[in-house]
Amino acid sequence: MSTQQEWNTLGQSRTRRLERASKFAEGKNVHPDHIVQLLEAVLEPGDRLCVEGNNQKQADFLARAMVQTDPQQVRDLHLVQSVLALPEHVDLIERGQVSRIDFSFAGPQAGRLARLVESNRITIGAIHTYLELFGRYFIDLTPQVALVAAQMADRQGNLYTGANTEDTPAIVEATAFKGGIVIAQVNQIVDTLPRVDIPADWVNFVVQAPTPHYVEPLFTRDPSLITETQVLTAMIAIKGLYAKYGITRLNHGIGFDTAAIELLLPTYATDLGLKGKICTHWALNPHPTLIPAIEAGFVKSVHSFGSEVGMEKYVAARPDIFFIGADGSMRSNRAFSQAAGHYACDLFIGSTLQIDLHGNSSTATKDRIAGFGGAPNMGADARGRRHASPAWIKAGQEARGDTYMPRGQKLVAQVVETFREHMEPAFVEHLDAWDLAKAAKMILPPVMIYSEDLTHIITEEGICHLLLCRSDEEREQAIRGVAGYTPVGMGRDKRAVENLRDRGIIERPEDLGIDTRQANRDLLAARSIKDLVHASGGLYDPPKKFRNW
Amino acid sequence: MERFEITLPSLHVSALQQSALCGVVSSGNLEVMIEANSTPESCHFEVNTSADGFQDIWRAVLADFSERHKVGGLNISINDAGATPAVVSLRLTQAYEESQEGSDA
Amino acid sequence: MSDVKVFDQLFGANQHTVRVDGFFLSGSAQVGGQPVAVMGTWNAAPMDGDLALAIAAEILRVVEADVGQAPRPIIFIADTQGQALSRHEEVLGLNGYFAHVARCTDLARRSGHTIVTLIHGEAVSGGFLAYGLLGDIVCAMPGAQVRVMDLRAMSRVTKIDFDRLQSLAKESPVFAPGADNYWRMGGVTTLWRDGSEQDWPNLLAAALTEAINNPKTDARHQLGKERGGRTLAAQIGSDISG
Amino acid sequence: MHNKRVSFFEATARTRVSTLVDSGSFTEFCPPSKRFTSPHLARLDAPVAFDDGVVVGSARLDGQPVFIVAQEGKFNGGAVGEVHGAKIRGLLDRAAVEKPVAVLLLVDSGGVRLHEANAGLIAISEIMRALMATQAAGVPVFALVGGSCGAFGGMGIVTRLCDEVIMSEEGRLGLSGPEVIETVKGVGEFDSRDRSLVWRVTGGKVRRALGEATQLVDDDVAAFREGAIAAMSPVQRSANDLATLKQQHATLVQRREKHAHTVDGIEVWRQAGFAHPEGVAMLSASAFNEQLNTSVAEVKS
Repeated sequence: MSTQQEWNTLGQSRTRRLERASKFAEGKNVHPDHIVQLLEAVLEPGDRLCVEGNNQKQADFLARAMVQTDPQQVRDLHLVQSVLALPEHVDLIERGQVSRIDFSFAGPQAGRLARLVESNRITIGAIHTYLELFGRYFIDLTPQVALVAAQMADRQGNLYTGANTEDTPAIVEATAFKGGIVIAQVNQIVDTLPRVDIPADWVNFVVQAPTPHYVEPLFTRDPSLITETQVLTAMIAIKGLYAKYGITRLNHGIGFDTAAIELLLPTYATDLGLKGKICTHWALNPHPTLIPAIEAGFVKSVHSFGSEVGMEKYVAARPDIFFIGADGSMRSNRAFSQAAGHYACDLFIGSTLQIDLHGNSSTATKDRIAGFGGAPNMGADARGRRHASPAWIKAGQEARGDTYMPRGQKLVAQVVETFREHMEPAFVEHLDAWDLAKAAKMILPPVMIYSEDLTHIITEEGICHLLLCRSDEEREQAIRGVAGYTPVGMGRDKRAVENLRDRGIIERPEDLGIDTRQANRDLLAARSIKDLVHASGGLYDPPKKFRNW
Repeated sequence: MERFEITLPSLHVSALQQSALCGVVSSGNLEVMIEANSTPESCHFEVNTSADGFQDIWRAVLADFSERHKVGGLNISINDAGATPAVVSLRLTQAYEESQEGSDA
Repeated sequence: MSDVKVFDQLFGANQHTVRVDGFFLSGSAQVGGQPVAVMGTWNAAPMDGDLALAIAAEILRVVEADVGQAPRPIIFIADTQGQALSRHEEVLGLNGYFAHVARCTDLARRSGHTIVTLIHGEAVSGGFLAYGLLGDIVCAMPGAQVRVMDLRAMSRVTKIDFDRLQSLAKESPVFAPGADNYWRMGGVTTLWRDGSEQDWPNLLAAALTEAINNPKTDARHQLGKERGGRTLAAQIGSDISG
Repeated sequence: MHNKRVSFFEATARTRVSTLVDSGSFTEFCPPSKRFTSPHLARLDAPVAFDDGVVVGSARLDGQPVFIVAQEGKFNGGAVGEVHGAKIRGLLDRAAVEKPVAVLLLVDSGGVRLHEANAGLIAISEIMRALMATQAAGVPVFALVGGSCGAFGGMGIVTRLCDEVIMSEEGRLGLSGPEVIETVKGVGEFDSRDRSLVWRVTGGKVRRALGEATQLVDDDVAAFREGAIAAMSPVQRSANDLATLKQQHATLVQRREKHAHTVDGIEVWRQAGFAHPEGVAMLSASAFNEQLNTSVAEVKS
């Protein structure tokens, strides 16, 4: 043996970095004024860096510190993080400090990112789902440095992430156990934490940020903005989907369409005698619009990806429903809740911007690289699922017929109004995702939910049971048959559509016994944010921008 | 703004109890006014819309409505501020129902 | 024209006691040999609660002083850029202060005081509504600007193209700034032409006589109809009130 | 079954009218079938409404004859144009002659309609004169404010001319909208996106605590109805005479002294005697009224 194999280069790298950083810290404690120097000391060119940012909690102070680092020194970084949410994330690219990114969602920065890609200033490795990206943290995209956010730290460096635990455990575990450096910004340093969410020996540095980290109230939907059409589609969903399959375990996407369903549970669904029979177990953030259903006793359990601003006190006061620690506050966990949504739920229902004639749906629009988040995991059949439930088995039988090997199927539904604002049709022959893929040189068009996974489409015109279709032609006519007055809808073969209706593959509101005149906002269990506050017994404390009192 | 009139055949309305006005002219919404006219076998529509270029869709929506309801003998006037067909259909139905009810309903 | 000169020109030098105090002015004078009370705003005043109270106090003072004797006519001088814009004024309910001025004006009218408004400089929305626009007769002096909002801002708020607004403003008096537009719509009774300075005392005396002789009812919609600037208001009003 | 509350905030002007007055008693003047739409909006290529955004007519309230005006806040922000304004003015003129027990003014307006700004400004001035003439004829006018546009601009002034102002906490009353102040004076003066602040500055609870609103009711048309009925019960209304106006003047002077630096409703509530002014925004209307009455009683004693 000529050379001795070195088995701990990662550990040595970490030691090297910690030594360089030590002069900017007192033990683990970093003064906010020294954070930029510390980052410069820790980071090396070519590092994979995760600046914790998902669609809710943001390590915003550390992101601001990053854009103050010297671009000559801190460069050639590879960003690996859930969401490009803050302007600083994209500033890093513009400053030439980041050359490659792997992420899952870029909502607020989607336009800027698209321009940078088109001008060849950044290479996108891939756009993932959350679970995919977390998975790759443990395979080939492990961060060398992770900048995370927590509510509090104690003197030893234990972290309390509380209700907004979100991505932190996944990021820190991957980084800390593979020779990386974990730096946490905290709102407060205390002697004793309410509980330990991240143990101190996984954390290298703690800095108390001058201002509390930002949390976006992303899942708050003001009931006053729910339209009559959304009430109608919610009625169709409850009667034509939830009741039909007896769906008890589910996940809802973000949107007014699904908020309307949540607000119809204590009223419409209760009148239909569905309490206890549907919507009992959820993988869902603490949606304020779920409060009335919880209070009505509809809901038995909710596990959350993250928290929601203003819901902390309410959630803590309902420990039978939410996942609450011994300290009395919730713990969320995006990775676990995503896994739960994928494997343990029978239904995903959400909204989209475009659906094509095959049933592929996408939220991609030209000039914006928005990505996916978690919906593709929620909205995909779980091929690895091995436990049965009535809804899953029924869907499987409908989709596959009587096959030799019995198998179930995840129910995946999209609910859309046939036209969006400004008369943009939701049904198209050609998804904008194709054009975006071409412009952004992506290998795959960014499709949120693939045709083969989609089982139902609900519009104001009715519901189509795609899983009952037996040919591509039938499927296309079923989609056209609920596409209303869009060009796709007007292009329907009327006889074929009537035939599908006779066979129950398309159901109109009247076929379901729904009186469209009943579809008005009076049916909502809460019609304003204030109603939600009252429903919560004053425990829900909505963010200022949602208040009108 | 675009303005057009359409007359469509429809079965004679059973009885017009009262003229009716439904909806409000606000973004994405419309108002529908129903009055009696003197042509029992057809319905006359007058549409004022802020969204130009959607006459074909309007025709399709109104044709379906005239087929589904007995609206012969009615004038239906519409002021639209860019409502989607879903909202238009809903509002037409509401106005129709209201015109069929007694004034105290 | 400086403060004093305007009032000298209107009422005759040394024949009046009108004094300007910041944005507020008041005093007494003679018009056509008849004593009048003069009050109002100056220097394109942003009208806040204090200024509103100053005008209201002056109106009440005059009304009280004339109890039991011939009520003096009141000459309102209007020069205001509109209401003061601040959170403080809003919390305190500036609209209520303006309403109070309006109520005092109405009391004066009902107590027999004839009211003539002279617009000097600017007359803009809220500040003008509170008192000036309530005169029995409203005269726009040369150079007077009357408006709710200038066209640029209007274009921004309504999202209507500025050029379009500008060209439509040539055909219609209904939205664009201008004393003549208000004249055509009946909001301004009389326009005093440029170069009429020497004639101001006579114009004012004539306005006062007209105001005294006119019935004390609001005839602005009739005036707007006669002048062709506002034709529907009269028709609809009478359609309802008979 | 479910709550049958009709939210005043959400309801259209027509629904407010039909649910507020005695069932079936409403007769509309100048109804939409007359098609008095705004030619000025049409000329600017803006959508028009058959009633130009305001419903006027006569009705019965608790059996008594009333006149009623309801502005439609969802149409052009309830803004006053030529036709809209003339309908209100005409109704007030008629009220001065026919003398109903009261006129109800359901204000929901940002003020002057910019598309016809000059017509709107003059119309509001005419409404002000007509309103005071109606009051002088012995007919009280009540303002009901609880719509999405509140009562601003000239309609904010008109509202404060009324004998009673009945508000919900959702209702807003002021002169300049927060957006205007922010645009001109900057976000530091007034952050219009801070909705909570907007309501602390202009909302029903501040107006009630200052005594500008005479009643604070729930966001429920039935509650507004009860409020209007209560306001109709015969009381000795002070005439707008010299003594009354001098007294009101003194009150307004006092308010400016007492609130020389106030920029937030919290200070108003503190001075009104609320033990926890920061929590006032979250109080229900009934709890608010109870605490207000208690504190007023304490202040007086």
